[in-house]
Amino acid sequence: MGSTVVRKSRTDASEASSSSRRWIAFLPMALVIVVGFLPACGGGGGSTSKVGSTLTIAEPLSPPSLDPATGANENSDYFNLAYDPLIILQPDGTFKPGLALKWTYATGNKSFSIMLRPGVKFSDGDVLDAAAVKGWIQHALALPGGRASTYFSSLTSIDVAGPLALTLNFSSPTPLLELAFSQLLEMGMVGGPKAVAANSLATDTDGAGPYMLDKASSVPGDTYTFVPNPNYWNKGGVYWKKVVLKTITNPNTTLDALRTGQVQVAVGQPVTSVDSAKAGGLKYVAPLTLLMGLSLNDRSGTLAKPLGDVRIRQAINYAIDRGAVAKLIGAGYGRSTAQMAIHGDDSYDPALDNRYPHDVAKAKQLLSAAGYPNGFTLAIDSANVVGEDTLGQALAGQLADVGIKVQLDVKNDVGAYFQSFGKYPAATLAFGRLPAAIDYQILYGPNASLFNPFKSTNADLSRLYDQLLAAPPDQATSIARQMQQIVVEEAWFAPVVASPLVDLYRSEIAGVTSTDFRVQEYTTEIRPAG
Amino acid sequence: MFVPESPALLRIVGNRLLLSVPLLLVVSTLTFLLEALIPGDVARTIVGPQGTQEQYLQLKHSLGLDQPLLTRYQQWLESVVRGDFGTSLFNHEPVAVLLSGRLSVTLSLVVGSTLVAAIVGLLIGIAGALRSDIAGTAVDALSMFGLAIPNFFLGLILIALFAVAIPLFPATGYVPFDESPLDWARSLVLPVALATPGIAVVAKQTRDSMRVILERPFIRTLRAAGVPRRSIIFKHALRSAAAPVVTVLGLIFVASLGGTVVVESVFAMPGLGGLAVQATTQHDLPLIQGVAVYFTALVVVVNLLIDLAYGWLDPGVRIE
Amino acid sequence: MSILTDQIAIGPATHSYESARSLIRSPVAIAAITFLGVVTLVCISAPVTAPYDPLHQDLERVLSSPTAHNLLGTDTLGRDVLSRLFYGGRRSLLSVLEGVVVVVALGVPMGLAAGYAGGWVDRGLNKFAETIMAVPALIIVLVVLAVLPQNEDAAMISFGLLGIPAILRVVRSATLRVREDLYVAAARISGLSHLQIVKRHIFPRVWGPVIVQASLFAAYALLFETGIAYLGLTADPSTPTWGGMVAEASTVIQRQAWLLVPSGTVIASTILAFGLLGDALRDAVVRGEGGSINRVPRSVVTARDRDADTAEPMNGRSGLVLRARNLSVSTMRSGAEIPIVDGVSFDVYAGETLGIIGESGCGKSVTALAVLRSLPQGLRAIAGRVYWQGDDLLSMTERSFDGLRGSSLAYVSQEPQSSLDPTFTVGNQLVELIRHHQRVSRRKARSSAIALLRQVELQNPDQVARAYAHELSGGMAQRVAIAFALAGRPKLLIADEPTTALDVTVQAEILGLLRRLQRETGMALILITHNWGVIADICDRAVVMYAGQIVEKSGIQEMFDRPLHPYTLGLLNSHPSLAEPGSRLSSIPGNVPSPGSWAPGCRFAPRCRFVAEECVKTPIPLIDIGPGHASRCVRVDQIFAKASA
Amino acid sequence: MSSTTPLLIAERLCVRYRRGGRIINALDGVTFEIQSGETVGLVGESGSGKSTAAKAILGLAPVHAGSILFDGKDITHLSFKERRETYRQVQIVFQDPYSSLNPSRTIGDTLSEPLEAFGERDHKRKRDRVYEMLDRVHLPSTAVDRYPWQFSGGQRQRIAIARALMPSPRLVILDEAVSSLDLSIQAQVLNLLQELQVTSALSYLFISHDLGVVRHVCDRVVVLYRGRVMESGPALSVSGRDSAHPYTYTLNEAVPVPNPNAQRARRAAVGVPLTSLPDDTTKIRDQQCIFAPRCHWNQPQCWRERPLLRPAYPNGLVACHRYPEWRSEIARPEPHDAIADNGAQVIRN
Repeated sequence: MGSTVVRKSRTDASEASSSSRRWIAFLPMALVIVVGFLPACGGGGGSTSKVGSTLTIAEPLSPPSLDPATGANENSDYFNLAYDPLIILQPDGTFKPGLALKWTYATGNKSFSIMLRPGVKFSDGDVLDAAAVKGWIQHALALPGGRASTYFSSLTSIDVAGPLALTLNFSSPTPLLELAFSQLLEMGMVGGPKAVAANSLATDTDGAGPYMLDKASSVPGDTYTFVPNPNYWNKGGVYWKKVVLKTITNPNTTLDALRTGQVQVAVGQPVTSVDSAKAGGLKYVAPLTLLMGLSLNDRSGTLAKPLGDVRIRQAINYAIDRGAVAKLIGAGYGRSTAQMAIHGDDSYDPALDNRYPHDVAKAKQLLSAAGYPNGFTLAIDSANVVGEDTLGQALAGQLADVGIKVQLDVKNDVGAYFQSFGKYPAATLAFGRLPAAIDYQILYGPNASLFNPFKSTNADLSRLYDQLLAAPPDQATSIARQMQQIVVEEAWFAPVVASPLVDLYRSEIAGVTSTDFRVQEYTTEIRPAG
Repeated sequence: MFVPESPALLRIVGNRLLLSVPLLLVVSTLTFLLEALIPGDVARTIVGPQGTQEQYLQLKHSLGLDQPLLTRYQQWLESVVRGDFGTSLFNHEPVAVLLSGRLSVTLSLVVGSTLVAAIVGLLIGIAGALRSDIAGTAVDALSMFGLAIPNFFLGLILIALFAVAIPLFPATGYVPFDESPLDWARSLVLPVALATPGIAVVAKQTRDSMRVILERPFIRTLRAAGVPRRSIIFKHALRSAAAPVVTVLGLIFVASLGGTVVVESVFAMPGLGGLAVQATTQHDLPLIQGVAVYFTALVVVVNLLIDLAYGWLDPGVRIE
Repeated sequence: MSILTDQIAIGPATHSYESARSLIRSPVAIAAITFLGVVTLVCISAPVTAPYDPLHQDLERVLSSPTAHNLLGTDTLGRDVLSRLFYGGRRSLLSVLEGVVVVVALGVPMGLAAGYAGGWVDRGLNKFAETIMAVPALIIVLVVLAVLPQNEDAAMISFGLLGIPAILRVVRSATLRVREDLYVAAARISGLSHLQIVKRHIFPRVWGPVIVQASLFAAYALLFETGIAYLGLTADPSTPTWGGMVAEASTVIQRQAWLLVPSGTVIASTILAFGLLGDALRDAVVRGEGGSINRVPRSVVTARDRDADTAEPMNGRSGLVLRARNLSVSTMRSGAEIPIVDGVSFDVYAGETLGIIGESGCGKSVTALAVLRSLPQGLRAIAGRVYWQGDDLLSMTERSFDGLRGSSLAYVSQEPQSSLDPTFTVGNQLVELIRHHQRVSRRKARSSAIALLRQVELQNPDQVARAYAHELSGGMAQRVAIAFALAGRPKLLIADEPTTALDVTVQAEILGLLRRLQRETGMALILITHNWGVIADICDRAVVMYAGQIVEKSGIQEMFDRPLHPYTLGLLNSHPSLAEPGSRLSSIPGNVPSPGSWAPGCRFAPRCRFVAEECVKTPIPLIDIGPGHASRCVRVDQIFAKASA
Repeated sequence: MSSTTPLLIAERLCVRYRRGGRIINALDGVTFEIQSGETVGLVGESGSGKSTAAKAILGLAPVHAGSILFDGKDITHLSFKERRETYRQVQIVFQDPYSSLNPSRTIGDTLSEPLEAFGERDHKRKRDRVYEMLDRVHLPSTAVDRYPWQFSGGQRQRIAIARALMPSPRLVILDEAVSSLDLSIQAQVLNLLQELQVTSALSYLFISHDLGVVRHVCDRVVVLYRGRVMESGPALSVSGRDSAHPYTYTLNEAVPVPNPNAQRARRAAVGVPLTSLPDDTTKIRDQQCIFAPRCHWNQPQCWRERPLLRPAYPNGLVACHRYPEWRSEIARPEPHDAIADNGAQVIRN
């Protein structure tokens, strides 16, 4: 598992959303719920503290592109250092002004206006103004393979009301724009107009963030060195003279680098490194980033006839001993789960947790009821990343106890795993924790082209989804929970464990925070301790 | 006294370079065709799971992956002939920049381990050839032991001992020479220590060929003519025994070119080996082609050096 | 005959057929074979021998150290490591086998074809090998594994293909070596087809190196399998492999270091076994080819048993240069001390040439090398003294004897070409010698080198000085060798069969040169040969050797006119130039006895037509018969009174 | 010698090798005959082409021009099948006893190999033939199951001779067959060869550089120098004092006689400059006597015109423009102290 093969540590859309033509103004609802519901936590630190010399962060993989417009949040560290977002998402889930001072939704979430912070310059000296932001959004939409098209699919026009004011108009309601413009989804990380015109952002940086790329002392694909941005508007936010992002794919090597002080922080590390890190006197943060389990895609039984019967899918859920697998995969830091959500997600329903207790007899009874008393053979697509293959082997062992003979096909390359996703009745899954609306878009909705290859649909689900988009924030949570109940009842998945992707750091470092509401640490918050 | 017959050397160089042109062509074609058969492509990897089918097709088109294979190969060939290796599909960096950036790492590793293997191997080999049986069997044991341990196994142990337990050397990373020669050297000590199999092979070959040479009649003639033992061993015998050792060094260089991928992974060093693995799993075709051509060029250069060494070492050798 | 044939006559030359037997005796090979046998057996019978099902998971006992339940502990999924080692062995050994089979099945025939056919076939296959060598193996394997993910067979087969050049080269050079042997040509002339010749004569002599390469390749194949498993390229969950287990262990090294031990040791020891087997085989094959393995010919003078040799002072005619007394040399063969030179005594005077004549195996060359203290390994001077200006050469310290090398004693050998270092020019070596003897500047040494080359009558010394050994004709090379010998202005030159390898006209010139040099420098000359013409042409006195002893010593003309030993008489009578053309040559019956099988009494008795019973009882001394003439025969008076000279 | 058609006729035989871009004429128009039952000697120094002639007869050398007739049939260029037929009639014994027998096969296998090659399947008949041949070469029948390493040089050469006689050939080529044997063993093998010649009606082509042996064994002798025939005729006249070609004379004089006083006297008398073989870079034109560069009695004509073989003395041929006048110009020795060598040899490289 600790192979040098490129590992998408934060695979499967940890916080992203997928495009949908029918994106209806739902975003503000979800947002309000999130804000309202949460107890207020301590505000983010803005206090100036000691400026350290060099911060070296070990990254599990190197970025295909340095341009935040791609929206590739699994490379967020590379963007956060050079680009401040319009809106900053705080650890407690609330938002605070970034490059934008104020922002408001018009009625029905069909337009969104922003008031920019004055006196902000890009690292190449250009001034940040409304025209620059407009150009930036158009650049994001035009970028081939970029994810902007999912957030602004129904964007019709952008009006520049003044030097620092602009309004976005949409044909259908587009909630969650604060989230889109936050450091989470990178749309708000505006790049300088000259760089946008020169199309050089893929390999160099020109942002309004605390640091900028020092190309001379960087080795593409291995070491990216950032130095303080002279034109930065918030001098207090610069904690380091130099920040180096170093790609180390081998977890053991990462641990050794941390212990010897060559590296101060390591992000996206496998949970199996925690015990050794603690033994080595290192600190860790283990947010439950990944929901892992089986995705029983072939719900209509086209490839594997038995999966067409809900009783079989439920039998599979009963056959799994979630506690044991969680202990194995989560190495003591994971949490078993029977639903595709965890405390902190809007669609999380505590009642569903013990819907499928480990009950081999019940599983066998359901199997024979569905006409497969002595089980059947089930082919499962898998990849040897983030422990999916170990999960697959563990589940194969348990399903064998109820007669289901698993053929686990482990690919050593993530691309091949996605490519063959539709050719298997089931697959091991490691999926991010997302609001229900985005789950519907990417995971189990009819348009989820990748994760729902057989286009399974459910009338109630679609009805609830439409309500969710239109529902005000306070009702959104109960709608989301009803959607989760249907998914769990229909046993479209066999969730097993919420497994953490661990950030490890030395004792002389502070600011590596992760909560259930903002799972990913914010690179610019990392500063010398004390 | 020694006058190299220059025409012969030019002929050797000419032959070798002439051979390298078809070689590079064969290698690049071979990797291109094999690569084309690989399922999945770079666009799918970049777009990742969240990418919708439309975004995937949009990227695929912009990267020109939907063109027929032959035209893509032809375009690549034309650009290579002009010296432009194209840009990596994955991170848009020019391939040439990517490769040259990492060449110094791989060269330091490979040349370093070959040199270590040569020097240490020669000394042990000569000692084994001269001393009695005990040293001889010691050389055998060392050589077998050196080969027996998989290098990443040894690497992990070395790191645990000399980087973590006793922080003598850096556990990972590579410091470019121009930055600081001392750190450059320190960062190479452990990785180059993985050259033990090379040392073993050179020692074995040296011992075997020295023993054969020392039985040759001209050794007895020189000995009887009064030439001191030291000069007989280190000047005359070693020179004749050197040719097969040079061949073995060539093999070690080529083998360690392949071996660096594991060393680079264990020590997290940005070398060509790691890049090759990364490029293959990301289906980054221009980068794979670039690495393949670089590797082949390195091998051709090494073979050229071996031919020249032959010409110098054993003038009697007529290269057909 | 040259030292080599002497040696061959001494011990029977083994050959590759015998190497198989000698292989069995080497302990290393036995250990390696038994280990590999046990491992293979255990793995094949895994379903019976393995305690558990390798895939059975026990999530309670994850990464446990060795316990009674799991003798070698469990892995990341709680599976029993011991059973996985057994089952894993099947896949790993199969992979190794696939690699070896591919490399042998393709490499060997190609090597045979390249070596035997030669010409364009050879060149074509060489180019093919070079191309494979140049192809970046890593890229090819990665790409193959990408095309056929998790397919270990494909990976091993491509690894086998990439291994072909090495075995092709080995087989080709072995075939070339065998093809030079005359019995291949003889087989051709006996009417065998090329295919039959390769099958019957070439392949049996080539399987030795092939096995060596195959076992070494097996070691590399196992290393390769572990490497690709470590890179995660062949992580097939359903079939455990040794490589996979080590790779898995290396990822959890921080949590359970023990997991690395079982699979690591099994792989390391199997590779060690393959490697040691290969080495033991290589030594056996080399020994089989007759090439004996020995070390620097350091002159070995051990504590000699001081027998009561006659400590004769250096009296006798003035100008005595060297006096050998009771010189004996022996070798150890299977524990027994076998004498080769047995109590040889002779004197050499300044300006005089002493001839030592005898057939192969009589010990003449060994005697010379004993005097020069450069006996080959395995031969020891066990008795006797060699006086040189009052000192005994044999018991002198190595350092003081080095002082004499080249400056007092000099040596010229039989093979002119191979007595010069092929990698340095003639001038380079000569200058080195002169500067060693005369401590002069390089420029001065160079001019005296040219003078020396002119002194040995080489027409264009400057051109010869720049030449390498392989560029000289036989005659010129021998002249250069003589120049080497003269560099230290020696007082005694020992020439061992100096003209045997030369054409008759060149021989005449070299003998003429030696005579002139002796006249000019007054140095003494010992000339060793089997050619009576050469003895007659250049020697003043001669000794005839037979079975390690001097059987006759006499002035040169008297040796021919009045031979006083039946062996000398027999030899002269069987010389074609002295016989009636076309008549039946009177030949000495029987064969020259090899050392260790010498008769107790007179060693020539078994072949002598004058033998009587007093010849066979006791060892025969060398009896003086008149001035400077002695013979080791008790019946001299009876035989030579009657027989015509 | 019977005057019937000769067993083997070599007619203007040319063999050419290409080595490193240069063409080397190993044989340049060699003509000689072998009558059946006769022993013809082929004599010359190294590089004279005597072994190449043997190879040419056996089809192992690239014949460029000229022809070889065996028993009237042209065997110069044959397919492998036809070539096998001649191998039934023509066999060879090589010089080095240690390399001409396969060390890993028993003597029985080696001897029966030629029979098997020529189609003899019957095991018993093969066995008998092997025993009979071993007896004829005076070796014990127990030799059948032993290996070459268990025999001395002389015994191995006998085995090689036995192998050559297995297909009962009519011509046996002896390529330096006794040169590497010791004197006493050489005498035994020569006697054996004479004995076999009579009992099996063999003709021999005896190739050697040892004039003494050739004079003793051969009926007629052909002297080769750098691929061309210098002289050929009865053994006694060619190897005697009155040889017709300067090169033959030089060879005869260069061989040391096994008698000190006689040898010393001869050395004094010879008065002929012995020059060793010049390195082969000197350009040899086709139309010149090839021995001219070393001949003491050469005239301008020798450099312009290639001398052809012409009658010199009964049954003798010579290729020299200046025969017989060169013989009268042999410098007579000045009266000298016979003992002191008068350094008559002017030695030039």
